[in-house]
Amino acid sequence: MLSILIWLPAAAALVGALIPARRVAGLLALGGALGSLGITIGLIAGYSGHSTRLTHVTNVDWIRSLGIHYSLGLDGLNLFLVAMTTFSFVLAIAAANLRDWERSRVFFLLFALAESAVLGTFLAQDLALFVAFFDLMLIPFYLLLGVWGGPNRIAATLKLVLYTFVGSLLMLAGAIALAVLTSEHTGHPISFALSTLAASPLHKGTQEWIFLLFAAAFLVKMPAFPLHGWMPDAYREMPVEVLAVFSGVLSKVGAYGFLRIVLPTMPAASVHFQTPILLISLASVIYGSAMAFTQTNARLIAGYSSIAQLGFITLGIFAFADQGAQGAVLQMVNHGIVVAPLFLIIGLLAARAGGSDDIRDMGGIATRAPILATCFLIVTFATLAMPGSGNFVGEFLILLGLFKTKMVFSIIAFTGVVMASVYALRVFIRAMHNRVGPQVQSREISLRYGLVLAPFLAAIALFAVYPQLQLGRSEKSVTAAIAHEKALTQTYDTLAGAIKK
Amino acid sequence: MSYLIFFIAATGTLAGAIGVIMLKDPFYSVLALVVHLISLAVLFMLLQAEFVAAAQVVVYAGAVMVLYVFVVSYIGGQNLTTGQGPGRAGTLGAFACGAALVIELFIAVLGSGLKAIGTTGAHTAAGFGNPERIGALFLTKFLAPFEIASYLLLLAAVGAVTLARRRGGLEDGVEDPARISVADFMRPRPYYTGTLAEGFGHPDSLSASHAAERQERPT
Amino acid sequence: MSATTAGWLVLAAPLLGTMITAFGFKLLPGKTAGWIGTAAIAVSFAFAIVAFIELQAQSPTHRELTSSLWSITHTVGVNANASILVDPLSVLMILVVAGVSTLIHLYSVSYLEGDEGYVRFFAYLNFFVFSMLLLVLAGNFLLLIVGWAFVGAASYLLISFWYRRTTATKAGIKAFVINVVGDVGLVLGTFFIFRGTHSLDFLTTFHAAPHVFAKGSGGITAGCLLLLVGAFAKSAQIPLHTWLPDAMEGPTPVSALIHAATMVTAGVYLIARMHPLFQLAPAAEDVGAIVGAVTLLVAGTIGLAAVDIKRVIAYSTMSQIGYMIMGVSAGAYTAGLFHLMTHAFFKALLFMAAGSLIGAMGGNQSLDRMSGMRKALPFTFFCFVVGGLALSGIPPFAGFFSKDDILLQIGSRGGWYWALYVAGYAGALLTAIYTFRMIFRAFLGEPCAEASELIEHGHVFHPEQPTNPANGEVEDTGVGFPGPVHAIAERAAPMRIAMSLLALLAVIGGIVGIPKTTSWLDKFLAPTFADSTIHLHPSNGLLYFGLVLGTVVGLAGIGIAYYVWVVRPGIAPAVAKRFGFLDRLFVNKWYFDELIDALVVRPAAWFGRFAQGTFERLFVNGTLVGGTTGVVRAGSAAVRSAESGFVRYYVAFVVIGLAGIALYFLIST
Amino acid sequence: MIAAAAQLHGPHINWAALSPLEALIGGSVIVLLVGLLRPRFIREQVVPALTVLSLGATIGLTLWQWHTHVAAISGALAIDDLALIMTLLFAGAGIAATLLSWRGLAPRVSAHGDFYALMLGSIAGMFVLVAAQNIITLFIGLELLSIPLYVLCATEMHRAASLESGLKYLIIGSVGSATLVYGLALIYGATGATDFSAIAASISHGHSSDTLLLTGVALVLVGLCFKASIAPFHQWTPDVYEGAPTPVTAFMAVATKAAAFGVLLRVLDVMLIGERSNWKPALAALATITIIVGNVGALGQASLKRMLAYSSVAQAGYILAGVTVATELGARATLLYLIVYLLMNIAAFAVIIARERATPYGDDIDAVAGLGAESPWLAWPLTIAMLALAGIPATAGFIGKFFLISALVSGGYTWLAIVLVVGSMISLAYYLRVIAAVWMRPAPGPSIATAVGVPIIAGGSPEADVAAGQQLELTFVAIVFAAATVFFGIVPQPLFDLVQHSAHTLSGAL
Amino acid sequence: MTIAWYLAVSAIIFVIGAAGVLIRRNPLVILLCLELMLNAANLALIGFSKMWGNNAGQIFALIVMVVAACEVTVGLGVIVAMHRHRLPADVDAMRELRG
Repeated sequence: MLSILIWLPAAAALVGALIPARRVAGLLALGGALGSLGITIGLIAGYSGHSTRLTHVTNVDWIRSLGIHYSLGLDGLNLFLVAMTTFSFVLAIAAANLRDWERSRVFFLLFALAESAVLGTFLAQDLALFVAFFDLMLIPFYLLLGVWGGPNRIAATLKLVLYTFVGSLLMLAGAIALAVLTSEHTGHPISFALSTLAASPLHKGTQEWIFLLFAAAFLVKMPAFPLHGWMPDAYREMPVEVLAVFSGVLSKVGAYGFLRIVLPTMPAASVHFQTPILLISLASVIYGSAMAFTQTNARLIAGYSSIAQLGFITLGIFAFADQGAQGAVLQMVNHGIVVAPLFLIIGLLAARAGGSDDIRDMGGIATRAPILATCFLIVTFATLAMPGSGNFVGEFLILLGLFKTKMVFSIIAFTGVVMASVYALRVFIRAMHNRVGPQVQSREISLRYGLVLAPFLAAIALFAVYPQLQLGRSEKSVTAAIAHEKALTQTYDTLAGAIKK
Repeated sequence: MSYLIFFIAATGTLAGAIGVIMLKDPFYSVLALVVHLISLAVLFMLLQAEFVAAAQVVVYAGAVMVLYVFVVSYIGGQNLTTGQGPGRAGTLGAFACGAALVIELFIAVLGSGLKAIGTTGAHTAAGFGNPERIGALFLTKFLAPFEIASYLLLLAAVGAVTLARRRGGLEDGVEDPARISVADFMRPRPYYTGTLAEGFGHPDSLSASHAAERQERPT
Repeated sequence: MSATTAGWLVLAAPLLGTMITAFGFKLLPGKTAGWIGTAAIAVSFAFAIVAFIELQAQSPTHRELTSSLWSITHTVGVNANASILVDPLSVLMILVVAGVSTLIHLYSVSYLEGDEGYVRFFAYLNFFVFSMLLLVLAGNFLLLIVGWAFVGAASYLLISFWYRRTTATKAGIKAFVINVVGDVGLVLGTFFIFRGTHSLDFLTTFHAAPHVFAKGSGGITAGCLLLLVGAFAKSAQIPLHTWLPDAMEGPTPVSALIHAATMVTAGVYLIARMHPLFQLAPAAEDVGAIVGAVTLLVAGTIGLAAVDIKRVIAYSTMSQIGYMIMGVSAGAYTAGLFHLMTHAFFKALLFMAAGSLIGAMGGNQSLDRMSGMRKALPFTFFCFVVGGLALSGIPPFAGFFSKDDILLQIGSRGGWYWALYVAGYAGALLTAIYTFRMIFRAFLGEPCAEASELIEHGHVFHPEQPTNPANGEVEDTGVGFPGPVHAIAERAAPMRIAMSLLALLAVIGGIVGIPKTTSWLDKFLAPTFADSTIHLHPSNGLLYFGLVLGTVVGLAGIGIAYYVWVVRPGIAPAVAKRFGFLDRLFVNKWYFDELIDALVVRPAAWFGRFAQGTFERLFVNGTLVGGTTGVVRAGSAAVRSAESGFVRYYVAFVVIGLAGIALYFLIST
Repeated sequence: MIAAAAQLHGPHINWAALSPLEALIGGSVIVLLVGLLRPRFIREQVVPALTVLSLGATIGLTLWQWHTHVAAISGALAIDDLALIMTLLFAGAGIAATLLSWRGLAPRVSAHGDFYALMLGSIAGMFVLVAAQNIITLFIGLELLSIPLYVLCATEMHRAASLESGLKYLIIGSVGSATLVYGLALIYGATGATDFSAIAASISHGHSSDTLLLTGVALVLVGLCFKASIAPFHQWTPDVYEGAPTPVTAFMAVATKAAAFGVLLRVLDVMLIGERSNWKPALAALATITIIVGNVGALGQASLKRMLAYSSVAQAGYILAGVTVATELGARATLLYLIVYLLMNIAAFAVIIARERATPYGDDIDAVAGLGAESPWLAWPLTIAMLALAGIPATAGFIGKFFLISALVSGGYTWLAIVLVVGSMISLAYYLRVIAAVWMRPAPGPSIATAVGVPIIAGGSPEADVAAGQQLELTFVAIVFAAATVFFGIVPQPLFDLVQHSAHTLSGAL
Repeated sequence: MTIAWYLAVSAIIFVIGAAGVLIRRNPLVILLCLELMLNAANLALIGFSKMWGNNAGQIFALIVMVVAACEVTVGLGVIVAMHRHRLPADVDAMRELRG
């Protein structure tokens, strides 16, 4: 079942790549993505968050000699991330279908491959498999950026790939070390199954350096301050359709990795590094926001804003409080379904501002495009986590959880909320309002593109009024994921209290 | 007695070796090597390796050196222009690490815990190292190396032929001019072209001969 | 139908109106949208009345009805439903909000005539009313925050309704950001309270609070102070008030609705709603009261100096809300809400009148340009006077009773509250002065050009080239700019109707709370504040003294204004020169903008520039990227230079390596 | 005399076990003789065919002998899983190299027979080397491997570079073998034995840390590391790889390296296992240096062959790390990586050769620019090969690296694993550069495949007439090996089973 | 005469050979130097063979001789080929390949 979910897009696109007709490729890719989306919806409907058990488990030996299994599983943690992935990809591919690409068949093949890889990452229940998908994920994006990207894409690709692969190679080493040392520690034959690894944690000291390796990978992927050096170039050059999913979906993998891999397998280290990680996240929040309201390139504003958003998510995860984790997971999905349309809209704006992403070249676009303006407005409000949007619920929970465990961090983090309102509205106003820019021709969004954006807005609305849809299903798994840490921190606190007395 | 022979032979060996690397003219180097080889053979005799010594003299000082002499005379020991390359410092460095190496080897020999090194060697039965014994070994225990060595000789010969073959293997002149890289033509022909060079032939004669061949070949 | 059902329908009507106008924006011809919007709000008002009746039907002890439709979050201890709380307080609010809104919609039907964004305007306006009603009906903190933010957003949209005016967009973002600061305060306050009570639901929280929080304990005090931050930001109290005057960039009905009658009073509602919590945090209450007092004075002084007529009214709004905040913070809940209601009437009226006046001036708002409008705009003049008298607290107008009620209650608390009492009456004097300064300057004296045009040629003045009154930029009348039509009450029936009704209310509104005779409001709100621990029993002496003092002060103020601006027009500048320092202080609005700019905006901007210009370039790209690559490149160069092509060097490397390894092995023995 | 000869009994020779070697030697002789025939067809078509045939026979016989474990010719050679797997590897590389050079220039310059005979001889040498059981056989095997290669490097005699590389290789190679033989002499001196087992035994009895012995070990290590192109003895590699005819380069890059590591495994894990404690740190240090030097050197190389040469140095470092841990797991990882390495490199070289023949840019990176648009059937193999070399998942390279790292970690060499990872990070920079050229850059000019008639410049490909159409065998090789790379990246279990047993040979010592 | 003496001589010869490779530029002479190194090995082998009293060393020495011969042959072949293509007999001139 899950295998179908993962490989359907790639398969469909592969067929499309082999059929010589040009248009077919895109449509087939779209079809594959739609298929996955359908499956996902079925899964959501079928999933009741009554237990933490994995459902629809697939588990077969992949490399017996290394104890690596091809094992997939679905639970409250990844259910909605998968949904968000399939959803965003469907719409991004649809949007891509509205444009002509040279070598379109390769383009859509890579696009669909990307989807499969991402889905694999989210569903993998075996560390090695996760790592494999995690690395694999990057290749399609590397080519998509490098071949169909902007003028100085080559440099961007190099930066992007070096950064992220440096991270993931470190993680590779960490993963292997984790498995090998665990097997030596327990005396059982080596196995990369997450359940096995989580069952018998290593000594604290060992956990700690392995934790650092993983953290490097995930923080780069997010990206988190100060490891975001690759972000500006990549975001500037990527085709918006690709960028939409890249920023919307891939950035979540890092945060997800923390929840799925790091916290369960390395509790002691996670607790040990709680404060540093929180500091980094806080820095990401503030630095990202500050950058966002000084940038003039719309893509970069969105990019830095997602740095800030990912900072919030990490804060939530490392609050080690139920509310925080729940909020983080909710926020991952929300941010995904908000930032994707944001980038698509930025693409539309650029098209109306003489192809420039710079908000100084925009202005007054709303005059002839009220519908576009409304879409943008809604997305903007969601981006700045306005109460009433799902993002707000997410941020609310995150900060509430953080507030309970680390009050000071929470209070400082609120500055990020304020700054968000500044930069988000700044973009909206500079693009849509004020005097009409020199080479701006304002025209209404096309119907077909509107149909691409509509589902996003619908999803935003849905999560605004009924986030419980996800929260109810994810609660059990999420709380289970941070259970160790909660217990540890509480014992530490009690010990500290005892020592005080 | 053997002391005397040893010292004379050892001196000869070393002197030959130094001569090889010091003498300017390659021809003299070759001769120095011959000296070296012969005195080495004497040392082999002292170590009761008659057959090896004999082989040394016959094969080496005989055959191989002759080959050397031929080649040297063919190429001519042209005195080389001192282009760039390791200058004084380089040479000194070379000698430095050479010295380090030799010291290390001495340490290896002297520092060894083996008592035997201090002796004149094991007492060997008669016929130690005579052709019969060696031959027997070659046909029994060391048959494999022996056979392989013969095969190696064959291949070496083939290789040498391949390299030094008269017409460089360019039989079918499909695209001779192209085959010879332009670099060859851009390089100025040396002022003198000796009969030997003619004998070995160079591109012009090559292409000529091929032209002839092509006419012969029925199309 | 039950009260709660009515409550839900109160919410539904404007939302529906928004939907219709928003989705049908291409189809709605002419003023249809306006009428639809008005109708929606009227319906909502009707349901509000239903709710009122239904509530009264309940026994006084059972007048706190809640109803929830679905659960928004129900996880890890955070349970929030989409639930409303219908009790006297919220019903009073929805009555006021829906009622005033209806009239303002009616007014706008004509006022916005000819504007390219006509439909958009009513969509926004309906959305605002929906948000406001959501705010006051919310049954838990989450929904409250949602409504709180929605009104902020709606206010932003309406302030920068003429979005091609850079001044308007600037004002809009300013208002929004300051409101977000308020939201943050509200959310943080909620966190503090949630930490104690583990509930987001109002009633649960209020019942639990006394048991979990000791009176005056740190947690609850912090929580309430943060709630105050929210209240201040919404209600334009110092120091978070700077957005309100700029908000006058919006169309005048917007100012009337949002920035006079409804949204800005949300802070008052919040404090009243949270009174069980505030009563556990006396410190917070005192802070609120003092800030209110300071605000009412400061705003009054600025009102004296402002020349933009809408800003004058805006500052007076600030100061009036100062009264309310002071009141509810000091425990005079009913009085505060009473003043909230009456203020809604007469301030809306004043704004509408101002709108009409501005229409007559062809969009110009400067008092310096206006004079002698009385003949040109008799009806407007009449409304202005009524509103002004109500504002100045002249009996028997509505403002008189409500304001004096607040001050009475405060005075009756004794102690240092006397200071607030004095401040209150000082403020009353100021109020009277600036109100009538405005009226006299606009309507008395020689008719100005626009006035005479209207009187003689009988048509409203239109500037040949429309400009932005704020900065004089040239404009067209396309979308995003004000339309070509300038409406005045004298010509537009809907405006007249709305204004007359409000004028009526401004006159008789006080009837619900005439002390000693009709204390209907007290009785009505009693159930809500039954649990109040502050019991005030003002003495009759103080009551009568207050009534007299109020009257005297009001009349004195009007007298001063008359003397200065009508009898001896020359002395105003002289006085200004005489007290140059004060004049500058007032004209520059006590330098609050500059202060905030220096303390918040500049540092943030500097940090941003530093981050972008310096840090990003030097550290992130320079050190992290450049540094590592630099090292690698250097290594590469070294390796490749070692690869010199000299075979003898290669051999040398072999020999050296050999020597090294041999050495290692010898050492390792 | 006669009596002596009479009582002389020749050793028993296990012909069956030796059959692969016989196939090789016989094949080379036959090829040599057939190559002397006149008709062009025979020389250009039959001879390569015969070569492939004999290599195929070798493979067949190897499989026939699978799992035999005997000592042939009085213990001079051991036919065991290690040797047999290695033979498969060599033969595979040989077949590939034959196909790659089939219509190439080198065989034509050096009359075809000689060329292929030498190649087969060299393969025979590799067999002897990895099967050797005493130091004499080891030495002769090494020479039998090297000497034909010296010649092969120099075969494109019209190119100065080819001759230069040949001579350089010869000189440095001879220095290396001289060092090796001197070291072997010292070891012989220290132990008095020539058989590995006897040497190991005498080491385990007492004088294990004798200076004589250790110096010998040092010299032997240098001699072998040299063949495996371990820094700082790697410097011949880039020059020789660049100068030699590309098919020969491909052959050397995979086969020679494999042979060197095969014998390293045997020497270290069988003969010198007693010295483990002494040589492990040294090898670890060498591996570190090699990884760094190789990766760093490969950056910014314009010549693809040179880039691959440096990368092969780096890969040698990885493999050496596997040898270093001296555990059975390590040995297995080493073997597996050797196989993977073969697949990836052959694919890459096949494409390079194809472009050499099709474009005027030789092996410069411009030759592959815009390849993705021009001929995807070459572009994808190259891409896959590069990704595999970089160790991207779903390619065999990932599996190989994965296995190596886990072997290192479990062998207590985590820091070396980290070094390996850092090396791979650097390597991305140049592997991806190639991919970028293939997909993201336009073709620099009209390449010959598209527009015939571009003037041939020096160093460029003289085979202008060989257009893409005539490169079927190259495309075939590229695709086959790339496909194998991907296949084993997704279904690697067969490889693991393959190397599973081989290490048992050594495991006795380990 | 103890074996140590022979070994010392062989060590010196080995190093002389190595030094020769380092300082000479004529490939012919370099080949000779390689011969020297191999001969040094031979001397050591034979010395040890005497020391242990078994002939393996001598066998090895003979094999080394064969190998040396092969190297010389091929080496000379290359040199001749280079001369044929007018390449100077100077290893320092062989710098087309570098970097």
